[in-house]
Amino acid sequence: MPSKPKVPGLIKGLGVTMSTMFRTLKDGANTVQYPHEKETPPTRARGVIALHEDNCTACMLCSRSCPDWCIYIEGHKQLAPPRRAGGKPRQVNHLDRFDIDYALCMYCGICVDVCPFDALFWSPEYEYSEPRIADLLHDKTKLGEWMETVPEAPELEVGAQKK
Amino acid sequence: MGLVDRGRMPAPLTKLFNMGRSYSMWVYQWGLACCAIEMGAAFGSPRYDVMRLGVIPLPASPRQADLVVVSGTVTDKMAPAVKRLYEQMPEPKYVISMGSCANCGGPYWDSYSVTKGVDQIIPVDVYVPGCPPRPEALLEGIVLLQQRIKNEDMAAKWRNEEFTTLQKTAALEKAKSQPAPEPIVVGGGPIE
Amino acid sequence: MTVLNERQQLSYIAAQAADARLNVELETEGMTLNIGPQHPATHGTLRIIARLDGEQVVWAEPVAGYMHRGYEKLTEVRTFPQVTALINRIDWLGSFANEVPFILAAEQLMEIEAPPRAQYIRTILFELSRIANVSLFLGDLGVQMGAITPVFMAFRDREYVLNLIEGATGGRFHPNFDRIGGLKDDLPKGWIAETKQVMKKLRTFCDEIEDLLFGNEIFQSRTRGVGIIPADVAKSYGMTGANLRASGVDWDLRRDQKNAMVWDQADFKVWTHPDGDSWARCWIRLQETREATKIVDQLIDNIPAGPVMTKVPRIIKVPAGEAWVSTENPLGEMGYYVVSKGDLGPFRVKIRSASFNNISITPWVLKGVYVPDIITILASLYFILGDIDR
Amino acid sequence: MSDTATGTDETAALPGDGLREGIVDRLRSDLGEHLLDTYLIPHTDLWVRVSAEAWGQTAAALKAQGFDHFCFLSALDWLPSPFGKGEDDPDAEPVAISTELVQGYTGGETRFQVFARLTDIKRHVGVTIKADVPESMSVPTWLPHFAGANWHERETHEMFGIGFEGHPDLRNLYLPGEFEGFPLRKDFPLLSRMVKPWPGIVDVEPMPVAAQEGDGES
Repeated sequence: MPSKPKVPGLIKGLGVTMSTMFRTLKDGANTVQYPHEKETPPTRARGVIALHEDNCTACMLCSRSCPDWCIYIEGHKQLAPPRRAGGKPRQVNHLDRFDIDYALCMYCGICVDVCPFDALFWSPEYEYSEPRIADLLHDKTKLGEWMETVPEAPELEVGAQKK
Repeated sequence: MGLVDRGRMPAPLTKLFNMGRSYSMWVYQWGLACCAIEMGAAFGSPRYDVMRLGVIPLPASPRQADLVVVSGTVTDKMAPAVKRLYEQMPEPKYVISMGSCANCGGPYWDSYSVTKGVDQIIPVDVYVPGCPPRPEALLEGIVLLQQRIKNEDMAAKWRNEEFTTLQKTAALEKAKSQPAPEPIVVGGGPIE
Repeated sequence: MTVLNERQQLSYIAAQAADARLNVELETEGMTLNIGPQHPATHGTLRIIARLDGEQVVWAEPVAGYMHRGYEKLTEVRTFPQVTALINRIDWLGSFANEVPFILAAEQLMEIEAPPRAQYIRTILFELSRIANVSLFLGDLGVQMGAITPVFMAFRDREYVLNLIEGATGGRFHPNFDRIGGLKDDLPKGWIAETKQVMKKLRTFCDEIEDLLFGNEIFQSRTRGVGIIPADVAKSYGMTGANLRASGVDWDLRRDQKNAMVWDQADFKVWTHPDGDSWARCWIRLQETREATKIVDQLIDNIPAGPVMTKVPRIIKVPAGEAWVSTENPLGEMGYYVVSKGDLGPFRVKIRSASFNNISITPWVLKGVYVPDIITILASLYFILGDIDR
Repeated sequence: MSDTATGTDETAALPGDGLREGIVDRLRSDLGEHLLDTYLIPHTDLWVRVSAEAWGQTAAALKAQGFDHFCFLSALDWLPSPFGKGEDDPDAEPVAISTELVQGYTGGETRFQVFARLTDIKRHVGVTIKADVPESMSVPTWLPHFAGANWHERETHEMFGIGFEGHPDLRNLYLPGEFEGFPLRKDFPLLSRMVKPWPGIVDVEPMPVAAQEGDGES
């Protein structure tokens, strides 16, 4: 054992507790009063995936790269009006079904990364608990509703190279 | 509690009981994996502080708990222990399944040693999504459960039936007996 | 020597007899004590079966496997990006640190290296996850000894670090931010300034914990001289990290191994302690948290400008070969032995996790200790169940 | 990695890594013909393959050299997985999967190999040791040399079914008692992947004929 300290450890510890108490009295408590006020997660937070349906071409990339196999897509091909006047009608994929099973999702973000058409976005929302597990399967209408909560991508730090 | 068993409790008393139950839930923490730390943050950190909601995370044993939060991966080796623990809890009891692993197996859905969701062993009342869910997401799940309890028909719960609200039981009883000249409104509002 | 009178002699004899009777009564039949699988002292679901003689442990054996999720099998059916997303759940407290050795191993096989800016950010996030991990240990330590205050403080200050990690990566716990060849994204604006603020707070936290816990006489008497592990035993059990350094072995992969990381750009001290007891292990970890904040402070001002991603094909196929890369993770040496056959995913990944080796010493170290010391020794060895069972 | 050597004769001619070459030379003088093959990436890593009989002897020899820190011990199954990833179309023609064994660095002859790693803390160098597992599915234990090998050998026994002669206690470490099979063998199927259809199989349905004729606008 080393030589005895001048101030006993017990007193020191009580000092820390006391100073914390005074700080709390001065600055207010650390607590976020949850149901009444909510903390705002950072813009990049991975809370829920939103779908911008117009951009989706049902290319299946997200579904195939999902490690959990929790994205279900169905679609069919149909003709769309030509881009230029007088052109031939184009064949496009029409999205019939886009479901994400949030009970199974591991929130890795691979689907958002691989999407080449900017159809999937992360939203920081997190309040969607359900009493029934089947309700955690969000269909494309519900995924589309999440789009409103998607924040702008943050600016980058100094020295970052623009992509 | 014979009165409760037979469902002979006046509605205002039920409401009072329900409110009391929803704001004094002793929660047993079944922390298993990553989610356990987020559950610890929700229960133990001054930032979230679950005691504000009337949830007390310090029961001495599952015998004294009303609610169990299963947070994390339930493996096949663990499953019997989870079930035994649940059986020890007194009725009425509630289960919150927290995170993808407890909901459905999550990232380990194809593993040879992981149970695909805790609801295969014990009934679950609220599923909280996330991997892991933020502590506030768990608080939301708890608030949701409290809303349900406030509206619950205690007698039905005691009889181990499916979740039924006061309104539903009242409607059933009304259909059985003669239609009363004036409908008696019992119970609280709809579940949010 | 004073001569006892008859009365004193009689009382002395009576006391001796009482002592003897007490000894006979205390001599119990052997008893088996089962701790766990769900017990606050086991940090999750480690189960310990201890054979007791009275209050002393004759034999103790941890039973692992309650959290075995089959990582090594799952990596065989996943692609490289999917494996990266999966493996940060092994040690769930320092999750970014789990990704790095795997990514480095894949990069070694592909013979590429991340750009300097990515290396700096990686190192900073690595140290942040170390702080997030070890600060919870420091708080939890108090709980094991009956002091509840530290854990509240740890959770309070840990939130700041988690906010930083989430602000940059998007995940509080599981960043999945590392990519083969660099990082997913650059840092958001204002992150560096915030990090500096938080590092100041964390240093205050370390001072508070030191005053609150490490100076406390009760804490010292419960940890000093308890659970001593000599250096050669520690090495033959393959212990790493703070547990090894607490036994006086000066071995830190951040300093002693060359990786595509920038720890060599920072000036930090590798702390060792000659005692090898519980106190030494806890104290080393406290110092390491301090050093980690210093590393972050030194690196964060010197992040070079440039890209965070080198050129890699969009669909990654790692060439055939074998690579072993390990780094000094919060819990100790964590390494991945990656065997690739040129496919989209690895052929086999052997995950060498630190806690598995660290905790395999428990039958040796628990032999002969008293029951309350089981808890302090386990707490000071510091393991995470996911890291043992994988 | 062009400047590598698999042959034992070329090792001396290599530029650079004198440290690891010295280790190999000393190991060769200790083990003699039991050192079957070596593989060296200069300044990076070293692999050696020894015969199964000399598995325990190698540990002792390396420990005498200063490799006193035990890192890990496990096994490799070189059989290509007969099941793939479960991401195939059940209606498509099954693609024949070759069952040819292609071993990694330092080669080998058998399907199973045990491998382990030791570290020299003083010289900051590590070495990976491999050995072919013979038909008897059993190799000598490392317990007398490294106490930490205990759990690793139990894990390897449980996951691959490889025995360790002289290990007193090869109980299951992870899996519940009633579990059957050796999960890390390549021919152990992951049932969930077999049962659940891969959502990536379904492709976008071709354009219905009616749509082609009728409403081209929609």
